[in-house]
Amino acid sequence: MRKRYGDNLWDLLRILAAGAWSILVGLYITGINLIRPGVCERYPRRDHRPDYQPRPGYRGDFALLSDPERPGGLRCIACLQCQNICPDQCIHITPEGKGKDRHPVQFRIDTGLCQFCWLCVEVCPVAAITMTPDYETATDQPQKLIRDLDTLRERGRNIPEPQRVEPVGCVADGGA
Amino acid sequence: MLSFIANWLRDLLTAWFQAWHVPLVFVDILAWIVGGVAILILVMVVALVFIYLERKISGYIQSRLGPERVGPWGIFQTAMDALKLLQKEDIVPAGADKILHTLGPIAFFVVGLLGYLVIPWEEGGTIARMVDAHVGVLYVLAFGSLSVIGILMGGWGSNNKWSLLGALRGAAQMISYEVPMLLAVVCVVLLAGSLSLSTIVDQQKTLGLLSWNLWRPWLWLPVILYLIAATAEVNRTPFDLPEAESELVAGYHTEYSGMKFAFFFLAEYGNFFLVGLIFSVLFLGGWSSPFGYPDPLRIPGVIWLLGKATVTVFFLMWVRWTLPRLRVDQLMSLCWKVLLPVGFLSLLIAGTAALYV
Amino acid sequence: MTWDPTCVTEELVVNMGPQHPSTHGVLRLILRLDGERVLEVRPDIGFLHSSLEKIAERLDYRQYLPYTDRYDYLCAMANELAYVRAVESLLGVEPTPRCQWIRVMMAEMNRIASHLVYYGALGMDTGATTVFLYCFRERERILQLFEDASGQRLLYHYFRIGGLRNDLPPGFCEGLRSFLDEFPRRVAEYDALLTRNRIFRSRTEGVGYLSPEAALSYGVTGPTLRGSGVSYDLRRAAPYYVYPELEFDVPTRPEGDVMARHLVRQEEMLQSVHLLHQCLDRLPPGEINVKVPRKLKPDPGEIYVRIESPRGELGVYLISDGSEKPYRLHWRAPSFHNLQAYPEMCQGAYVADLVAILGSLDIILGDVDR
Amino acid sequence: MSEGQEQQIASVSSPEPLSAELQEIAGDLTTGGCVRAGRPELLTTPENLLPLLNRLHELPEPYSRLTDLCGVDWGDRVQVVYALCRGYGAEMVLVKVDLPRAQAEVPTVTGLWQLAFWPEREVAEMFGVTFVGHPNCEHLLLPEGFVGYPLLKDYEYDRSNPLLSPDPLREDPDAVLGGPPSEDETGAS
Repeated sequence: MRKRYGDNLWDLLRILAAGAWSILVGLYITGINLIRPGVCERYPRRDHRPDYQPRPGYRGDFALLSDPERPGGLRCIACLQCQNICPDQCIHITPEGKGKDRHPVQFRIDTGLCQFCWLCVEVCPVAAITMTPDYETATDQPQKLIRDLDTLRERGRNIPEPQRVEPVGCVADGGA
Repeated sequence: MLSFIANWLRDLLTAWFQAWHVPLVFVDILAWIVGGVAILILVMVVALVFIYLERKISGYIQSRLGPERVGPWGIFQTAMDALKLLQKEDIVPAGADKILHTLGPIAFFVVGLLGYLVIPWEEGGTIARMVDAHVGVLYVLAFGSLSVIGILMGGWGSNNKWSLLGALRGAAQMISYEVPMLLAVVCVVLLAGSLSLSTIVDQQKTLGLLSWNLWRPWLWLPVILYLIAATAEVNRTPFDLPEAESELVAGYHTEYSGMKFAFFFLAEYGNFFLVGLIFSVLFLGGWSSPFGYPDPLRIPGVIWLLGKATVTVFFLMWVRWTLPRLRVDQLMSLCWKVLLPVGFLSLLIAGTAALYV
Repeated sequence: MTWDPTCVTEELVVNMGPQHPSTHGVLRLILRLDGERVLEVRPDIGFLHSSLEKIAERLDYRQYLPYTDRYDYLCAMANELAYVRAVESLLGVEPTPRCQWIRVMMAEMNRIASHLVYYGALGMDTGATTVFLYCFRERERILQLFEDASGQRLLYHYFRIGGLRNDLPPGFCEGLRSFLDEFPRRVAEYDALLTRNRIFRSRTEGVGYLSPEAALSYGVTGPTLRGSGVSYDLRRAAPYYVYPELEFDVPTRPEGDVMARHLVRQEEMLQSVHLLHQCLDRLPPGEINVKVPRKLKPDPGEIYVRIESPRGELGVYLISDGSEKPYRLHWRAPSFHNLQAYPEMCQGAYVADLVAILGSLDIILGDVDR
Repeated sequence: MSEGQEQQIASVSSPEPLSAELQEIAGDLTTGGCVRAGRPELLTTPENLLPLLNRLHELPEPYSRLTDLCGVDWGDRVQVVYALCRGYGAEMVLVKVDLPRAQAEVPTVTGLWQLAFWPEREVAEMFGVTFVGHPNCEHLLLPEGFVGYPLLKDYEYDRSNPLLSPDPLREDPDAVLGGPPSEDETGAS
């Protein structure tokens, strides 16, 4: 199956000429790209570009939205739906109170386990939990990956409107 | 300019040594040491600069940015990388031949440096002048082919199968491509009638750009031949088989880290630049100005030489980031079945030209 | 060539991987070499085994969906499509027309993105590093569109059982159209830079031959099978969603070598562009979601769903016992079966060919090991 | 419209009787069979497996292509499922073999299709099925020396198994991290 070079002189010359031409074409293409402006941009590190926003809808770090009227200052009613649906079981909520006063006293999300699947945001009946566009979550210490109630509350304070997409099929009513 | 400084230094030293009644032979020894150190520094700087350039150029070719974090436009990136390599632990794999493992990069590096001794930096500015006057071309080729020993030492001494494969590939490749490279250079030697690099440059200096060997049609085949063979000699894509990273991890320097790896890396770029230098000397008029002799712009010859070598190196970098790699059997058949006959053919053409043109 | 009987050569047994630059993940190949010649290749897999099938038995239908992204991470949309289609079939739910069109669109975009990675990686394997970055440049535009739509760039979790996470965002269609207009020109550029390059051709032509009979016996599917001259594409053979209404070719090449598989994938990217143009032209308005119960409890039963993923036939065998969790979920992973044919292709190859052949198989170790 | 799309929407839980063609050629070798969502399923015994597969192979339009092989644990029995396709088409039949848990043995089909080598090894290590005649049935995905059959329903995750190194952070985060994180340790906003 293998091509054998040099079986006959004319073939060899033809192959050499075609090969040289293909190499020149390749050089032309890379040359053009050398002159063309690059498409990469510098990684938007927070300390370099604090105003950089990822594309809209990006699923980043978590936040709990605030509601000053409610106990704990949060919208969250500690219904544990997010904790239950989380495929990675990375949400741990300690609820307190009954009925309308029910609120979380601890709300821990281990973002090291989280796969940012958005199911918890989708399932929340009061749109209390959301994902911010914050993309710089890398750290060298695993305990820094755990978000607790205060961190989440602090983040949520800066978000005026819940970042939510339109309702989706799987949270429609009906069924058991 | 260089020879002016050198002569001035030499006169100064001679005067001092005479004043202090030191035998004058020490002046020569000192001059050799200074020359050697200068070359060492030059190679270091050149390697750093060209590693940076390579990264930047490859970045631009690939629509990227290249290094740009350390310093403005990232110019300190390679220096920082070198520092990082200095700090790194020197790991010798278990079962490795420690002596060979250590000697490999050193041999590779030293041999890479030696070629610089006979480069005519400017008119009369060669460090090993006597060597160059007689056998400069031979010397360069001889030491160029010695670098295979460093590769073999490193590859064998690492006690790693990938390294061994890489080293054997390297040996086969560098010895094979020595032949077409030699044939290409012999064509130039035939026309110049001298084995001295300085004479070859002298022959191309009179009309500046126009008298370059590059423009002589009977030397076009050697030009292509030399570029191909020299790329293979310095193991760069499309001939980077000894270190083919997608096949052999990193080839003969798989097991190297820290300073030893840095030696391999620096020497590789040192060799690479040497190829550029020799190409400029052989075909691009070396230190001579492209605008005629003497230089109407009064730019020192060494600048012209470095500039021409840089252009050559840039071209080879461009080629590197364009082409895929050959396979080992294709590499050999290219050498022995294509380049060697072409080399003889070009020798015939150049010989005829030397007789009748 | 004369053979010196006193010269004794030794066979070399080399471990290629699990950490090796071009095994495309954590694949270990045990090689027996005679110099540069390969005598035997034995793939050793399982380094990325993540018990995906067992995880499914512990999660409910909805929770498992994000995991499907993780298993063949270069074509997450195709995995989601297969899984969602299986669950919807179990539930007896049919997605709305718009949803079907969007799903097909996403799957085709993901096919382009996946093939681009393949294309660049094959260039990388043969030593041409630049085309890899060019491919990633184009792939980036698809990923940005995915990010706009789903919020993530690689592991989308965009499909939902009964619909989609959200409708297409504003500007999506325009962005896709401008990409589609430009992309064929880029493919021509790659073609000139890599495919027509003499060195690349000599590295790939006649290398890694797989006969159609062997391909069928090994269960090789996808572009690898079509590179052996068998025109088998599930989008044609068992069309799903809106594929029957779409017009496209199934490119095949008879040569069965690395170059044939390469050309098939190159042509497939252009066919996907063609498909996407049709999708954009005919995308119907309307709802994207159908109502499904909050607790998904399909009746006991089973379903075997197959789709054409960029790597080949992707099958989901899903058994329900009437509870909230799948009773058994089995993935028919295309890379798993394609990789099995690898030793067959490597007969008489050089070390350098191994890498090119592996690249042309386009395996994803997450897909092989599951 | 061909087999793939069509009847999957039709209920998968209500099987229909087999077609006459399949009933005729496979009837005596099967212990049961039905058509579910347009896809025939044949249930057979280990002894009858190879004859049945051969017979399917000898049809005028043969089911000659094995595309998939997997196992299912039904609690009391283990089932090996062979998915066969017809020619170059996509028409598919599932052949299922029921094996007792205690002695799960089935003849290998590696002699018929090269495809079966790896999937059979996978089923063997995941379900404890012995494929009689398989040339090399060692562990494929799991590490060597692995004990247990993970895809069986009663498989217990063995924490003492050194081959299964659990993630300590996940097992007991407080022990690793030293209690709940304090204010300044949690991620910066």
